[in-house]
Amino acid sequence: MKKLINAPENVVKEALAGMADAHSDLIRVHYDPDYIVRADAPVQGKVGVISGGGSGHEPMHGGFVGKGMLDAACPGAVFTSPVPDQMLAATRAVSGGKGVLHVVKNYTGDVMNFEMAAELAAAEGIEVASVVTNDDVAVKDSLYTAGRRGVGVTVLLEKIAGAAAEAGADLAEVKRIAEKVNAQGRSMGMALTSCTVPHAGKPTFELPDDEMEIGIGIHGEPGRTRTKLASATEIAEMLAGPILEDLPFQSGDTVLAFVNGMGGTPLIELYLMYNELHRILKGKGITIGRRLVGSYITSLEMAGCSFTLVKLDDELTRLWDAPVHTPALRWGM
Amino acid sequence: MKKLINAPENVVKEALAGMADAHSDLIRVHYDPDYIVRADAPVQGKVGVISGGGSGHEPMHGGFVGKGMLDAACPGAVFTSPVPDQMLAATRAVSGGKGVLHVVKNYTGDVMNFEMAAELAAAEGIEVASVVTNDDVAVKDSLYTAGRRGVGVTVLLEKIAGAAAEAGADLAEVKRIAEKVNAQGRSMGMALTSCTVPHAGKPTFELPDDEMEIGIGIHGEPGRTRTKLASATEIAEMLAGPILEDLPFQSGDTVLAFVNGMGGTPLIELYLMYNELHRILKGKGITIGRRLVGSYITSLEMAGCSFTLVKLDDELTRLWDAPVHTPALRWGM
Amino acid sequence: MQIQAEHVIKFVELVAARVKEQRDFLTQLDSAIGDADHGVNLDRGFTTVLSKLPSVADKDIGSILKTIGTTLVSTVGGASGPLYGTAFLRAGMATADRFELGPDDLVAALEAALEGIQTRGKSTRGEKTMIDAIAPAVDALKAARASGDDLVTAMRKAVAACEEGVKATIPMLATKGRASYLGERSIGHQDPGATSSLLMARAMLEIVEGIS
Amino acid sequence: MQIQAEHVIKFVELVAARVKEQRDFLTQLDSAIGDADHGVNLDRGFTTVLSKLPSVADKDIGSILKTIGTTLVSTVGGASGPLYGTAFLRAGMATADRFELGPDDLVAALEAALEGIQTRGKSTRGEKTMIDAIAPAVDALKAARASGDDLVTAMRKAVAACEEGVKATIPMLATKGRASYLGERSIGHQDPGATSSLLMARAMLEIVEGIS
Ligand SMILES: Nc1ncnc2c1ncn2[C@@H]1O[C@H](COP(=O)(O)OP(=O)(O)O)[C@@H](O)[C@H]1O
Ligand SMILES: Nc1ncnc2c1ncn2[C@@H]1O[C@H](COP(=O)(O)OP(=O)(O)O)[C@@H](O)[C@H]1O
Ligand SMILES: [Mg+2]
Ligand SMILES: [Mg+2]
Ligand SMILES: [Mg+2]
Ligand SMILES: [Mg+2]
Repeated sequence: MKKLINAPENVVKEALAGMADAHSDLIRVHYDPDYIVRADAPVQGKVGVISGGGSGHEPMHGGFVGKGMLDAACPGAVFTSPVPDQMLAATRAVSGGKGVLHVVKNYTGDVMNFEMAAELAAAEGIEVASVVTNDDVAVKDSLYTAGRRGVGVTVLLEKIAGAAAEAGADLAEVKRIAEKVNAQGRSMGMALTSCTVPHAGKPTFELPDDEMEIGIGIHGEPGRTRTKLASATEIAEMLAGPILEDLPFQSGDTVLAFVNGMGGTPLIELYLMYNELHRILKGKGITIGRRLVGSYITSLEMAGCSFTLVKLDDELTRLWDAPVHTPALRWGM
Repeated sequence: MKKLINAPENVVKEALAGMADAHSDLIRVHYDPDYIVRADAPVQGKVGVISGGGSGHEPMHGGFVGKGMLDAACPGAVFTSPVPDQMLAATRAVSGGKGVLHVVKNYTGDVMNFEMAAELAAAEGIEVASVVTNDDVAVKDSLYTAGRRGVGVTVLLEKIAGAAAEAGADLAEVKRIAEKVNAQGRSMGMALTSCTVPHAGKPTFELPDDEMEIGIGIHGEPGRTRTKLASATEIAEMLAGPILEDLPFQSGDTVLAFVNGMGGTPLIELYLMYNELHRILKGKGITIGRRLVGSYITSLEMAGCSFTLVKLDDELTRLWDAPVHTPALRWGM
Repeated sequence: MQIQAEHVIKFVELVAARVKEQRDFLTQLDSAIGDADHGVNLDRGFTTVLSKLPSVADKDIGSILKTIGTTLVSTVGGASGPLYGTAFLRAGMATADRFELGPDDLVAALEAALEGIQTRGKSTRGEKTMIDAIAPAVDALKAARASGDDLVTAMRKAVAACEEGVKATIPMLATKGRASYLGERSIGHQDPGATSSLLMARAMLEIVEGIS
Repeated sequence: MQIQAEHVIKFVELVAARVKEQRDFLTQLDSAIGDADHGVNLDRGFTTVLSKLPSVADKDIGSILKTIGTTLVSTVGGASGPLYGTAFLRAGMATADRFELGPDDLVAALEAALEGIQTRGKSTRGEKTMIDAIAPAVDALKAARASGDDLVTAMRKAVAACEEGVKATIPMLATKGRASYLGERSIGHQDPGATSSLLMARAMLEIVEGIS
């Protein structure tokens, strides 16, 4: 296992300490229970927006704490949902009297832990609403299963819902907007290599030199299919095709396009993939109104990428453009 | 070779096309000769600041073109210095009547190609000054050798000199400031894995599972020594030690600390390494006044990191804080 | 035969030891159809539970079980944290203020635990989860008791059923938990949560055998 | 024996073909002590040169060589682009307006080329670069001519010296170019640029042998 770490069990805490010092103007880190919170929390009269999940997806979520995005983030152990204690403490820390929105990725663990925290917070008199992201079209959906995973849409939703909260929207309104982003967003990802969970010490899966995984999750879960390596053009089709069909996205639509790196993918490849996505969408009469290219929701050092598309309207575009100032996303201030 | 690419010979052009579309508000891309230029170039009455080098180090340099940083960047083939035609065309494109500064990393190829371009530009009546970065303490320096490589300081210098140019400084002044950053900056890097040049198709060097390279360059050049894997704490000492001794940095100094990922390193590890660096500097009575943590000067998908320290004074701090708006670095606007 | 608070504590100590032994194996099972953390998660949780035990050693069984449950909820995370945590909490509620349990009290506590998992997980049998190990075990235990078996015999039958249940997860298509994302590819792998449940069932049998 | 424009063109075509054949080998040498691009760089450059040749086929030797030089400068990049580019440019200046060259004109052109490389590269012998292949070759060529050898014989001696020069780079400590960053670790590896220079020297010998 080749990693820049000390003992596996200290990875999360040591990285948090680094974040705390590197971004002391924006965030504070609380330990035991662990959470990252806006330096000026709680902001009175503002809906608090919090999220959380396993670590190993950096900058998500901690890197999105700051003005115009998240009020707090709860980092679990690597790839493991955080525990209710963290979410409850974070909920209290950001509660400014207008309620708190929990942004939850649809994984059984995340959903259950956030549910328990929401029950406890409600018992303390804090109004909590939840939105669950489930945008991964690689997973077959059905009423009888755990449903789809929450992936790339989560980042975009946190930005957009965060902007709504910052602008003073009430809890129902922030939740409505968050649900709209999720409803209008779809994602799919792929991996060229596996990742290694520090505690496990060896790659989660073995991928031969000439194969890749299509429809991968962000936890080194195996994907939809394993296939021979293909060109960037072919991979882009494999990812964009199922996304476009699913919503479906149509000619005339304007989208927010997000090309995301899985952690071990160099930026030059992400721009190349963005070029492929751009070409595909153009061919279908779909306009890229806004875009984000970079490694924002990662899977440790996994090489690979994901595409996310969210159908834009004026409201979402305006909220996307609103100023944001966090460790990982910043514009307008 | 596992990469998100099509034909190796098209990687640079296809990635440029992606950048051009993703950042059309900030930059324009010119092909044959290839260069990336600020959308509003040439800015009349402003010193033009350009840089360039082999591709494969993204976001450097193209990602630093925009307001408050570079006016143009010349991307060569992967890990290969660009050619004088590119630098000459870029110099013309950014020439606003106050001269042009060439920011050159100290590699024989880069130096010679920029030199030829500067001769040609001068022949056309454009005033050109050059600054050569050579901050890599891993390389033993001597009057009789090619000297040290330009690495991490280049990024910080481009930001700071770019801010001076944006604020209206003349060519001599921009050059003075650039040289100050280089003189006060030192770097050292390490690799956990090799990278693979697309055209070569296989890793530049073989690194056994239990070894790492210390003192690596940014082109997959082998480093100073190969040694057994070590903990983050030990690696941080191996990098920070030679940097601190070299300038030397002293108790009471305030520094700009830059923890850089080599392309395949996840952000969680960079924050963890930043935490180590912070601890070391604190122990020596050195204050981190400003910092940058992320993958900004990379070596394709290489896993590893580098540290760069620049001794700060009021002038450099002010210029670092000045607004910047480029694809990869943005604040204050 | 009566079960005392000390037996509950011995049981949890044994589970903690077994989890540590089986940590890598459980994590490996979770690599195949999950995210390679099940053993690590449980080990973190039960290690913390061990450190809490001294403070509740003189408490009633219900309090001990509730402390174990809240500790698991607070430290395990993932899916198994809330599920096993809820199981211990519910068992604790079923045994509130009790310093001794008879065989049928134990059965009732286990039934409450299973129900807790099903409610929290919104899941049922046949979805390739820990329920496919626990539910057949509880069924077998009840049936054996109803037919007059003593607790040890009944518990042996329960562990046998549990083993069958774990094996039965192999050919199943997962519809809940992380393995469900794999669809057809989840078939052919043993569920990690079912496997850790079997580990607990075996530990319980060992303790019960020790009492008699 | 006279060298005509067509021979220069044949020479460059032969170099382009050999560079393509040896591309991976040159790149591999550059992996060991450089950045794994020397073969790729030269191949890109000489492939473009080939496409430019038709447009200068009827020009004088000086113009042909200058076109080759500027094309190399414009397409190779790295260290070898300006170096080989300057070499051809200087050789072109030494042969301006000439449609035929005698043996001593060729020697003069090669001397000019070497000087160009040294000036551009601020380098000299013994630094583990292409100069360690070219300089001994030029020396041997001059010495052979001075002792009365015909061009073919002299060129054979030059190629032999060039081969020795390439071998001699192996134990050298690099002080210029990318290999210098390696310090002591550069010892034991053959210089890629010296190797490509030998390839060109051999091509030149082949052409000269073909003329006589
Ligand atoms: N909805 C559910 N109901 C019951 N058990 C479940 C459910 N979801 C997951 N599980 C169990 O949890 C186990 C995985 O636990 P663990 O790896 O610790 O959590 P995570 O999946 O969050 O990483 C699965 O093997 C399965 O037995
Ligand atoms: N200063 C110099 N003078 C002469 N030759 C040099 C010098 N620097 C480098 N070289 C030659 O250039 C070769 C490397 O060329 P190439 O790989 O194309 O460029 P780069 O080193 O920029 O990647 C070296 O093997 C060496 O022979
Ligand atoms: Mg997990
Ligand atoms: Mg090169
Ligand atoms: Mg798991
Ligand atoms: Mg090279």
